[in-house]
Amino acid sequence: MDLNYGPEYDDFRTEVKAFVKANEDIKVTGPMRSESRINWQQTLIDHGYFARSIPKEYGGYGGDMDIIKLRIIAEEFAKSPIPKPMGGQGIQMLVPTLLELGTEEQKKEYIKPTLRGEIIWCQGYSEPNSGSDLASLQTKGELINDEWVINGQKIWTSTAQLAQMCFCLVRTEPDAPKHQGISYLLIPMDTPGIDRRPIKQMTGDSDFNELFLTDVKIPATNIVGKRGEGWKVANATLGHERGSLADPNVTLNRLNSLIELMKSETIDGQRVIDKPAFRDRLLSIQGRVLAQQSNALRILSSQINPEQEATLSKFIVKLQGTELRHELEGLAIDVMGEMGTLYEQSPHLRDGGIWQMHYMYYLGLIIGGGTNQIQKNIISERALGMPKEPKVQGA
Amino acid sequence: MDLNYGPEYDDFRTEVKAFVKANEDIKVTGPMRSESRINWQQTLIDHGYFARSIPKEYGGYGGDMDIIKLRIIAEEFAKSPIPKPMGGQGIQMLVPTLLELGTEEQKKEYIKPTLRGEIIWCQGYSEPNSGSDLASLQTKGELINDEWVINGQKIWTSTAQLAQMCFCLVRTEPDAPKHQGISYLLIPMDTPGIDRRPIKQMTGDSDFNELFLTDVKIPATNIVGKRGEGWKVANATLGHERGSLADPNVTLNRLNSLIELMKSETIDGQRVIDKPAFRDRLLSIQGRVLAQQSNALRILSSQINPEQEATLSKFIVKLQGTELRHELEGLAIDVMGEMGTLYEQSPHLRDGGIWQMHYMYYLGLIIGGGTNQIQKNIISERALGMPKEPKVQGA
Amino acid sequence: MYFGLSEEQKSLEDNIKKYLDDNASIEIIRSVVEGDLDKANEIHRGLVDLGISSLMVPEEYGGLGLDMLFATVVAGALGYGTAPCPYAGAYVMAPLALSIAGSDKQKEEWLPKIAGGEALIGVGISEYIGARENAGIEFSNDSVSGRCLFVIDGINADAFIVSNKSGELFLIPSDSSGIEIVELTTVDKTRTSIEIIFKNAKAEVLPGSSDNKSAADKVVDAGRLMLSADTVGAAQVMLDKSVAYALERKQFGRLIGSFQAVKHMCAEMAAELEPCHSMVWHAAHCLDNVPEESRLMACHTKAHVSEVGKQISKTATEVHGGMGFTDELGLHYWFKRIGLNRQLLGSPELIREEAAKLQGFDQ
Amino acid sequence: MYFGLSEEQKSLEDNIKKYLDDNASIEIIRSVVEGDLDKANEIHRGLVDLGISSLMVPEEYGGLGLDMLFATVVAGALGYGTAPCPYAGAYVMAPLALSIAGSDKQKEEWLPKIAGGEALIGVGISEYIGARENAGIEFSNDSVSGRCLFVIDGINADAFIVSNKSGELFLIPSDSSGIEIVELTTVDKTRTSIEIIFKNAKAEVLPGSSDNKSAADKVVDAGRLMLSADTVGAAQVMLDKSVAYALERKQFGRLIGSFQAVKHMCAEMAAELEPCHSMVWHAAHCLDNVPEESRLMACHTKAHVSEVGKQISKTATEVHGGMGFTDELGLHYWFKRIGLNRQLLGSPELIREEAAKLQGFDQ
Repeated sequence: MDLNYGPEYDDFRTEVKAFVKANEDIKVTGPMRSESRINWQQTLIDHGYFARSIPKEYGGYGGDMDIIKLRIIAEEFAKSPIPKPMGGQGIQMLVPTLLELGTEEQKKEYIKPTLRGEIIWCQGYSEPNSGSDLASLQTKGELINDEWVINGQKIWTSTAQLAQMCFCLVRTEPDAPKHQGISYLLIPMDTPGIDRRPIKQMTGDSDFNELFLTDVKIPATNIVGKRGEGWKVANATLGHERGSLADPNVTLNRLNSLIELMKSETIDGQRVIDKPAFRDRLLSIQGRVLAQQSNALRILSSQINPEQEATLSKFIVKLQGTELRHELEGLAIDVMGEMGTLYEQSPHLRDGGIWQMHYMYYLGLIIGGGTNQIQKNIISERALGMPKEPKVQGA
Repeated sequence: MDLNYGPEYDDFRTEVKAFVKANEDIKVTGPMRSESRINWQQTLIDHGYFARSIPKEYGGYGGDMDIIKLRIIAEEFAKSPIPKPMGGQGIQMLVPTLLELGTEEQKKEYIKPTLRGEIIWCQGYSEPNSGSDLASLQTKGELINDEWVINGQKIWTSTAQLAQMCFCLVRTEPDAPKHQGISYLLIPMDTPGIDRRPIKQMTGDSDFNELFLTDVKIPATNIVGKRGEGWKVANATLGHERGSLADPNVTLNRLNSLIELMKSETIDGQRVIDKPAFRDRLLSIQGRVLAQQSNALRILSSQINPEQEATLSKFIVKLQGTELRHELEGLAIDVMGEMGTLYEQSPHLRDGGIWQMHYMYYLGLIIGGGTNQIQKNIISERALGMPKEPKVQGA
Repeated sequence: MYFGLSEEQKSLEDNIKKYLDDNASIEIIRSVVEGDLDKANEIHRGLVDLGISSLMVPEEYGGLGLDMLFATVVAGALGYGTAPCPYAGAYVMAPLALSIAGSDKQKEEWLPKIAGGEALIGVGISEYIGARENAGIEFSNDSVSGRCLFVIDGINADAFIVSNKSGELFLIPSDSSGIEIVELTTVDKTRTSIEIIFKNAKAEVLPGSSDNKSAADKVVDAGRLMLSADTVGAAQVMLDKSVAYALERKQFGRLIGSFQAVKHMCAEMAAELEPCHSMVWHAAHCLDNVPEESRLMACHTKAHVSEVGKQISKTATEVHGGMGFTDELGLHYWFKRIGLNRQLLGSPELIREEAAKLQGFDQ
Repeated sequence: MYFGLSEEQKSLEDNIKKYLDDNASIEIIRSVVEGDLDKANEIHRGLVDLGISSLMVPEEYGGLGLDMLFATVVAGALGYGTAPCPYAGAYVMAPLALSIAGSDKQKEEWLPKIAGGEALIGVGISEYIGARENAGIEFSNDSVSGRCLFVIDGINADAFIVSNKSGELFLIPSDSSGIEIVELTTVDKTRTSIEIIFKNAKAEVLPGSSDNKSAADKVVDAGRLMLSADTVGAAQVMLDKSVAYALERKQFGRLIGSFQAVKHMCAEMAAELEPCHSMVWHAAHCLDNVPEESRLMACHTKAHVSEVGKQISKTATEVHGGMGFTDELGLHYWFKRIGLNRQLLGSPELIREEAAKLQGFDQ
């Protein structure tokens, strides 16, 4: 057991700290793809604080894959108001996929502008009748005259209003078994035949869209991997998504905000933190946060020390993290009582209404990215070796 | 809404109270089937305080089926140390079954001595490989020379050490579909070929037995209902069992004992009831007890007023009641802290160790009589109209 | 002995549900939430025509003089239909406060108007239960100063009934000088909440509330019961919709309602919710007939139903998958309604602590 | 950076597990529980030979001088094997108390004997945490009077280390006059508990514990961590056995492990338990290396692991159906071990309250 990163990393941390200090007042302005954002993203890449391990030829920094350095960067950036590197599904999901399975041309064409924030991507996986059961998707692609002609409907497509490109799962081999008939296609969003409709959520925001695809034509080369291998390609990417939904270090920050809230909020002049029934709920949650943090250390360690096994630790992160987060935000609402129901621009609103927003949003995350029922299936089947749901007669 | 039983019942209550008062010091002694117990049981029958609605010709009191009177009797007896009427599976399950489906000879032969406590019955339903899935039982009965010849093994047979008779489910029609091949047989426990082995439980007691049946021969007439109808006969009886496992009025008594415990138990001189985190748990449980009591009133009302529907209310009693009871007993253990772990004859033991005993016993009841997973299946299928588990390919 | 609703109660419940089913579809609720006040007024009128404003007004003042069980049945139906309409404050707590603590003159002035749907009275009693931000009012020289948060049904009200910390109730016409209204926006936009800031606003005491807290307590009990019934109604919709969705939505080639996980989620919701119906009836019965049990039952009902409601609003959303998270299906209107009910007039921990005090557990 | 067990720690864990697997089968545990003390002594000896008594004794006193993470790993393995053997008190808390607070003479007298498995010291510190029945001791004139409840590993001990209410620690040889031992019977008969009644029993102070509570606190932290690790080990067995049983038992023509309800029960257990392994390691690391976080981590670990353990002990029993309730399968030995661990040295509510105090939440 050694939780120190070692002296060579102390130097690195000093360097990051200095950069952060020097740039903490930087303001990045404008909408996505603004010059200011792109420039800042490029600065971060140039210093190796973003896209660190991605080869220079594809627009990255070209450094080693050093998990500890990545963590130090994340830690130091988190402590400061310095603008954070851009995220999004293009960077988190598409880039790793292309690096692993894309052609040289695809890497050259897409990775650099994606990293720089010049191309925003959206994800076209789910369909109205294929939520948890992705493999049953029905959007069709036919190869006609060296073009994919795509027809169908996608849902839960985030940032589709802003995106220039969509990475999309499409059924191209209608006669193959359902997991084997899917291809992974790259669709420019300005192609004729694409219609976007925002989906309003319970939070009041519209982070997601429906996408209607009618005779959408893209070049035959806009495929990642081979025909019918889309399921495999997508699953490589899905792995990248799951871990990022419920970082216990973020939850710890929220817990600390909750503690502050409980110290400032009063009932009949008494601080809520001095009410033991509320305090006991707080402490229960704190214990769970600490357990999940310890679990995260184990995962981190397994990334640094490849001989360490942490399969189960990884499988449970999404399930546990989203449920805990939802509960934590719910406790904050109870702490505020009637004040906790305030929303939008209401007078007396606490913390900009973020607690209610998160209470709902994390319920969305319990559902999204594989519902927590699906997560339990996965844990029992892949980590505990229990049988898959048996095939049903007549299905 | 009218929670009064009405003036005619006030008179009845007065009469019961008088009887209870006059007999509260009665001591009933000796083991099961002792003269003292049988005499007391007969006295209760003679007054209509037990076997009230069972016809006189079969040894009952021969009164009307009056739910309110039964409740008044139960309420008044519960308040006093007066010896309670005997219970057991013969009285609760076999007698109603015989009344509904037995032959005249069977009613004449068995009901009276069962009511009087002269015949103790045990139940032979479950088998080692048929717990939740009763219909798959394998104990075989063949009709040879006008005798049933029975071979097989039963488990979870309660009071088998003391029983004179066993009502038993046996597969008599091996070629029929599995629900239709079972018969309901009455087996004298002194028949050669019956071997009993007590099963020790986690509580330390042995309330249950395994029963090994080897060429056990009983008369062909010892069958209730027709050949192959045992499943139907047994299900009529199982209905009688489910409701009795988790009476919220009993839970309320336990809650009141828990309150007393919390007032007497101290930590550093402070009463546990004055510790708000414990008190909040107590109050949560109290709220749930009150909800279940209200539900019980609705069920009672539906029994008195047949036009009232209370299907779902009835289906949930076992699931909710056993879980709540287990939690209540568990809170008591936490209240006592280290003292709560004491057991058997330990010094400092509280309340004879009943809290630990019940904590485990009610976990047993969560499992027994149809596990709570099976209960949830039943609720979803029968009360909410959701589909049965689909048939599995190859099963 | 009969534990349940009478034919009259059932028929009132059915009428209100049917009215809302016909007149307050999800689309209409959505337009109200987005600001269509005419629609809300129309629904309000329709419900007044069905009697919701006259239920609790004694017959001698032109009302129906019905009991708390009737009021509870109505609250459940309004929650079931997410009615965008005043009720718990204006039509239950206010007439109750006037009936038990008002002077003859106050009763004569206001009760007939309430019954007729001509007067709306907002009720501000949160500070009596537990003051946030040290809010609260002081009464002197026939006028009130201070502020009340989360006044129920106070928007466009003709008068307010507000309580000070010791449970004394005051009646203040809304056209008095020295009244500032601050509109609050909560997650649940089917109902309104306001803050009132009083600066020497002319006020009358409800005389029956002066010497003891029992009037204020009864008003709080009634309010809590209405919120509980509303939550039970809303949770029932969420369960019903979950079962229906599970019997219609297919995944992996099967109805999702055939998966044991989904079946058990629905069974757990049903097992928790079913006793809550009986509990609100039982609590209403106690408020009407068993004064010595009424406060405790009101507390426990509010706390327990709020916990069950919270769990169901989460689970039902999960059963609906991504659709449960959208505005399109509108499930969130009930989710938010349950969320607001949970906090109004005391959240579960606070009410359980009150229930402990009622039983003398704090020595 | 490496978060996990070293090869030495893993191999110690494996050795103990293997020893218990070979020498402490369910049948043997059953015979110990039914009173076969020879068997228990034999297992105890075997484990001493593997080093459990010398772990925490500094090298200069003949021990291995290992750290808390080693001790934690051993505790987990003992819980996994339901070892009927002293440990948390005699081999962790006692040598730790002596090492940090004992005089040189006390260390020289006792530590080598502990290391060699020749001395057993019971630890009575419950009253420091929270006294039941107003138990507790007073020290004056070099002797101790009063009583200690739930002395850990006190049966047949050669000496006792006990604490008064202010965390001062006293050493009392068991052959002193004025000592009465009352054996307590708990649900978990794989370990022993006693009460000691002192009447002017000759006692020595551990001098390092006189002026501050830090020695007592460290002993409590270590004890809590050992109990937590024991629970995690026991819960892991219950989960493993559940999965194994579900893959072997058929009902309705299928392995019960193919039913989603059973799968999800197992998945939930795994999801709760897996982080607990990391948490006890992490807490041990803090006790060894991060003094400013060690108390809070010990509190949270004990409270959280106790809650998870309780839930798993219930769920695992349910997965086993009726068999889970029998003595035959013996699952209840782990159930009861988890049950005792939960209460010793503070149940969750009490410890969470302590954790709140540590953070200054009580103002």
